[in-house]
Amino acid sequence: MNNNNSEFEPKIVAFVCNWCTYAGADLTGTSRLKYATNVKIVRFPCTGRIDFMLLLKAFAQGADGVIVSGCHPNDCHYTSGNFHARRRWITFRGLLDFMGIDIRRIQYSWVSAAEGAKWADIVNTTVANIRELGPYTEYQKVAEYLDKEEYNG
Amino acid sequence: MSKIGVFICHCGENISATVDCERVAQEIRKVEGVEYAIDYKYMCSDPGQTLIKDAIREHHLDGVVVGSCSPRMHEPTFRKACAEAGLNPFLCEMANLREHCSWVHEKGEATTEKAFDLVKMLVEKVKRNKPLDSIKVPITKKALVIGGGIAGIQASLDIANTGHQVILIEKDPSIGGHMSQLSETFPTLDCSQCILTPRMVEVAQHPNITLYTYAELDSLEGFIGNFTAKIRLKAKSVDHKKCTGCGACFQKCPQKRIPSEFNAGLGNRTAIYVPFPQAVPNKPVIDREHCNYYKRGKCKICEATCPTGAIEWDKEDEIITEQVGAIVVTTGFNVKGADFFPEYGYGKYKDVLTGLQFERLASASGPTLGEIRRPSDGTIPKKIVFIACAGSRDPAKGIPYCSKICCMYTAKHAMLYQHKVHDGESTVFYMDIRAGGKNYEEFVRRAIEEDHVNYVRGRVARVYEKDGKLIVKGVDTLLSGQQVEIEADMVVLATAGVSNCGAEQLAQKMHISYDPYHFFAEAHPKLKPVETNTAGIFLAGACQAPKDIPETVGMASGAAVKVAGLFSNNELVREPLIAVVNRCAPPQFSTCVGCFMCQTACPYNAIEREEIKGRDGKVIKTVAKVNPGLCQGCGTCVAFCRSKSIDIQGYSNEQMFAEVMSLLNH
Amino acid sequence: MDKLRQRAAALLADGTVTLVIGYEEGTNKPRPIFCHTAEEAEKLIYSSHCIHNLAVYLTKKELMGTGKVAITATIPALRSILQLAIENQLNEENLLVITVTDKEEVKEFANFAEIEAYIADFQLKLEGKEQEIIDKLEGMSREERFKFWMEEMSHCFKCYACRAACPLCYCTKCIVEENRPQWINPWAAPLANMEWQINRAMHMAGRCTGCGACGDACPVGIPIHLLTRKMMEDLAPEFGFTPGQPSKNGNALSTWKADDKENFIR
Amino acid sequence: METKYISKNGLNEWFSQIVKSGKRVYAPVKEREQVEFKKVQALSEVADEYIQTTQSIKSAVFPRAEVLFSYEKESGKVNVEDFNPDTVKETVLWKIHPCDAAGFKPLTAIFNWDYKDKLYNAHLEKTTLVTFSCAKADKSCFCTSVNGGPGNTAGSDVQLTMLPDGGAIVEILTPKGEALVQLAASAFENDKEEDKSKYLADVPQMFDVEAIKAKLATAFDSPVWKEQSERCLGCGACAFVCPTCACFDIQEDAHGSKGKRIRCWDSCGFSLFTKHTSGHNPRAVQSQRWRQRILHKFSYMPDRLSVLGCTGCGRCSRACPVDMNILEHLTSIAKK
Repeated sequence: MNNNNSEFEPKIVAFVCNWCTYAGADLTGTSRLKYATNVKIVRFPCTGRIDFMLLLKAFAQGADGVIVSGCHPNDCHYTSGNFHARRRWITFRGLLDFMGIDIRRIQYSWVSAAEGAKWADIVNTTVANIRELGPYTEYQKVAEYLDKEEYNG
Repeated sequence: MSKIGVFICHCGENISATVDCERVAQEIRKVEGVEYAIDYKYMCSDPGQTLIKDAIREHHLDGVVVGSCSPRMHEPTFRKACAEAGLNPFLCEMANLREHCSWVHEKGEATTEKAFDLVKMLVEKVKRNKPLDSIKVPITKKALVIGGGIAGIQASLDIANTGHQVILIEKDPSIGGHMSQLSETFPTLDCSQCILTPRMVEVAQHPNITLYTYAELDSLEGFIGNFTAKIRLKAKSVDHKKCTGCGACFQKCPQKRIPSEFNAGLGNRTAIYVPFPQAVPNKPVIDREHCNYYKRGKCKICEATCPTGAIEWDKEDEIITEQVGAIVVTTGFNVKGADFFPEYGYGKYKDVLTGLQFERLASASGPTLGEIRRPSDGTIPKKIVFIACAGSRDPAKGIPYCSKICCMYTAKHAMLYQHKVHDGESTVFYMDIRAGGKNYEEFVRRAIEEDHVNYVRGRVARVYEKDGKLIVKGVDTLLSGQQVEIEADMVVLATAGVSNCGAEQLAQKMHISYDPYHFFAEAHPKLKPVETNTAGIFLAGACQAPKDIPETVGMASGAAVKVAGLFSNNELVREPLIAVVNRCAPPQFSTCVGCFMCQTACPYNAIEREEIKGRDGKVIKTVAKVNPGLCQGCGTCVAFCRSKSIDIQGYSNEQMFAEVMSLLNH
Repeated sequence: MDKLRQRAAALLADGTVTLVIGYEEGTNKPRPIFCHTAEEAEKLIYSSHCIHNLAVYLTKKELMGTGKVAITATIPALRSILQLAIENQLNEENLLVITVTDKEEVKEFANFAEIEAYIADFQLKLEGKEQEIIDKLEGMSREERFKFWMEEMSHCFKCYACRAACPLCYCTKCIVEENRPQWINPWAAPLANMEWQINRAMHMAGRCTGCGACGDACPVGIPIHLLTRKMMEDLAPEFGFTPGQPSKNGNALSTWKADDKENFIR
Repeated sequence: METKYISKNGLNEWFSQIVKSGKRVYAPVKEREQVEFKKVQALSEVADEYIQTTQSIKSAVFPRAEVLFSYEKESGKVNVEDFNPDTVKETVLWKIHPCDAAGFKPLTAIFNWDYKDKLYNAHLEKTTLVTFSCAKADKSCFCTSVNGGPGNTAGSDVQLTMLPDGGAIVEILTPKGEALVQLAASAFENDKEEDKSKYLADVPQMFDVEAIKAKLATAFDSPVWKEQSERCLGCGACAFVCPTCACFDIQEDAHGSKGKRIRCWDSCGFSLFTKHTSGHNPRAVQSQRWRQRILHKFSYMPDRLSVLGCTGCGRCSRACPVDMNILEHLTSIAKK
């Protein structure tokens, strides 16, 4: 797709739950596994807490990709937060796709506190995928609408 | 305008090796609202904490960000430090510069920039933090211990001896667990039952311990200090109040050929049975699956023989409810059984045994009264082969981990064999000998040097039968991969230790996490080995990973101390990171419109209805209200509420929003 | 029509109700009317041209404050009424729900349960025109779809007629009025407009009864009702509910199944 | 000033000259079954068969959202970049109705009654209004009842009245208009003495606006507001399509240390518009907000700015989801 993006460093925000993926990412650290610096982790108590608007805001603010990750099904520290989240994402994803928003830029995953290596892999593959997709200019253009000379529809 | 203090930790070299800590501190000073910023070698050290405290007082900081290790490590440390300097502890946040940055990235510009971004993100968050007061919840000073093996026994006794009530539940008819099946124990070769039985009896007699055998956890609700456990007492069909344990019943029981679990299938038991002579309680239960009466509706011989009329045919499972404040999980492990080793002919050849079966053969209380005899023909094996790592350290078998105890018990088995069969010849096939532990290495050497056990380093390819002999084909990797073939009379497999059956379901019942092999996960591999991620639930013994008796006992005592510590206070101070439904001025009172969809979303039924009444007592509107005792702070309701009327303290909409924004504003 | 007028007039005359919400002739098409007296009831009409979802008025305090209210509800309105009931927004005692059957009979519902039974016979189907646009959009590439919606959104000037016309948008404080944080930029711009619509759709997930009032209300003709409509069609089979048949036990987003199917989570 | 004639071809020539001159040209365009003002390049894009655009042209001088100024904070200092009038482009509003032109008078009054609004005036100054007199009208039109008419030239710089031959009567009304004509002077011919009124739509007068003013003076506590507004949903459609509604909100578009101060449309029809921080709302119910809308246009503005706040374009009536027909409501008030 974007061949001229060898130099392009994607901005990626990771929304993760405190109990599984955040701890998993800690394990990645304690295991000294390396991954790309592009991803910055925002810590939530649970995937159930992650408001879909925050994902949209991330893109509006110039994120090129987003990772959402939490406990595997049945392992939620709060029993069912991740099940609620999963429903939310199924719904949200369909809607975004119908509106033409590039859902390939949102990577959902289950990473447990024991899967430090998986976290590193998720990050690296996501960074690679987003690099392949290139910057999300399509979205950022409309975000910068007001800077354009004409306002009215 | 906020006055935030930022403290960047080098963590010795751990962070500063890849992150330019000094520059991060300099740069962050320029950020709006940052009053003070400094970097230091060890923030968690005393001088480091003093640095923070002094800065808080000197610069009148109203927020603190510590850029160091994971908050899961030191958040309490730094929050405490802030509190000591008079700053509300919840105005302190941590940026994870070590686990999430310095350790996972190479040294370089990008790494330092990321570190800066992470700190800035938390600065933006802490600007919006509100001082919070901890929530105090009462504690039920009664513990539940699940599993009556040595771990459960030890934990129960230790807790009970601190003067607190303990409920011990065991799924089998007797406590004792695997340890009661063992003959001698390494490295001292003292008799397992001799040291265990007194403890079992002590449990039965301890005034602070309520023992429920033949019982399982049905469901668990609530939270630390306030659990409600429903316990299923499986029908024993024998009234233990009436039963004197005389044993008349099982002597007369016609069903005599049921493989005995206690003897690992090598011996038989009856349908109404006591698993082993030293059982606690030493009173029988009826195994309804094999009992003639339950199968065919007639027999009742035991009833006829029972002098006290203790048999209860129509007894049903009973569910009792217990309020407990803490739980110790000691459900133990299991060993891989038949069909797992077709290549070793286990299950096919009678004389291929598991380690546990060999324990029974060697045990004085076992089917052969301690004589090593072949299950097939009862003869004494003259040549015996022990295969270590049967399943363990074998990714192909799905068990990449080391079962830890096999090396030692294999050495023990070989030794016991040599002591019992003086002219016998024993060979051990091993990959490595792992004898870490006090007197362990010496123990193995004794087996090799004094008892002349023949240790062959190599794997066994297969075991097959050839005119009455078991042919063990393997390679000796020390002798340059030379083929070895041994004609054995008996083969003993040091089978892998695996998680107990039902471990996964139990973990899900209790909402504790587990690893890919269904061993329960500790809260921290080093610093919280007996805690789980669910407050108030602790682990001990082989349910966490295979381990030997000394380790298990140590861990059990550790868990007991954690429980005792929890019980040493009358109330538990909980972090106030819970959801709250907003309230505002009349005529609105709250932006909540009372659709109560959040009730269906809450995993803890923590959302209640509150009627807001006017002066005249008339209900103006009904809105949601969160029960602070039940709310665990997952925040599912927060993301779900359409009007944003619920927010969660510590992870509020404003805070999370600001974090995301700050990451991308450049 | 006469039957409806007579019944409404009677209800008002004998004081059973203090208000009848129905339809009257409007400039170009029927419009809502609020009859307080038997005389006003003479203006009532009821026909297939009555498209406004009158249930939207049932959550307005100014109207519902005094006494019992009767409403002449179309099938879509009946669905909304059920959903509102499930969401604790209606008081069964103070509400008399009336509809006119296809046999021109006036039907009064004793309670919400009767409404549930009644609408069970009416399936909610995508209209040809709706299906057409959905097919068109699904035929497009993702980029084209994005362009399409952005062009549509560029016409939106944030009058919130979609919100005002929707019976289920009854929040006293809408998320767009929330400014701590400012989830959605309050000015009219394609992105802010789209963010608002995405919120509206997500908030409607599993609640929307597919009446299409939002789309009808849009003064600049954006087919926004398709967002929730399409979502409904997609989710119904996934989560096992019937479009237009409100369910008492939680909605698509407030409930879950351990085996909810998804193929995008790694 | 003077009147001329322009032929069909002349019209094309003139239009292309205007476009060539680099001016932005906004004209009604038919799209998505709606006619709206859009930037156009060729006369062919301009819609002909329609009564009224959904939205008024006010956004040309009072955009939906406009940056008042942007700023950047740097270690305590704030650098402000103010709105720069020079960035405003010369604009021609082509084929707007007389009622559209009339709308600029109340707008100008509002944006200049005490503080002279820099942005509004900058836009207006660079805008030339080319009105086309109305040959058609519908039952929502009532310009004649509010001192306007299908051929009203008030506010226009140039007014065209289309003739059957495809040409038009050109009334050049202001120097701005003259300047625009000069872009293609040769395209114009001498006036053919046609009677303009023959080509104007018939818009009957429905009420006497002075009578309404008189009524409203005492109507503040009248029950009429509740009666009329019962079906009102409280959306902002009427205000946003209105050529004279000028309610706005000031908002912040902040990104870390950078940000913009934005003025965007608002509506007195929204309950939030008057809501106080305390939670108290002086216009708590829809009837009060409906009253405000009518009184503001037909009583407050005439009194304070001596200009009527309504041009009779009828857009609000057409846009309203529940048919709050302003003409109908006004006539009913007049009759009371």
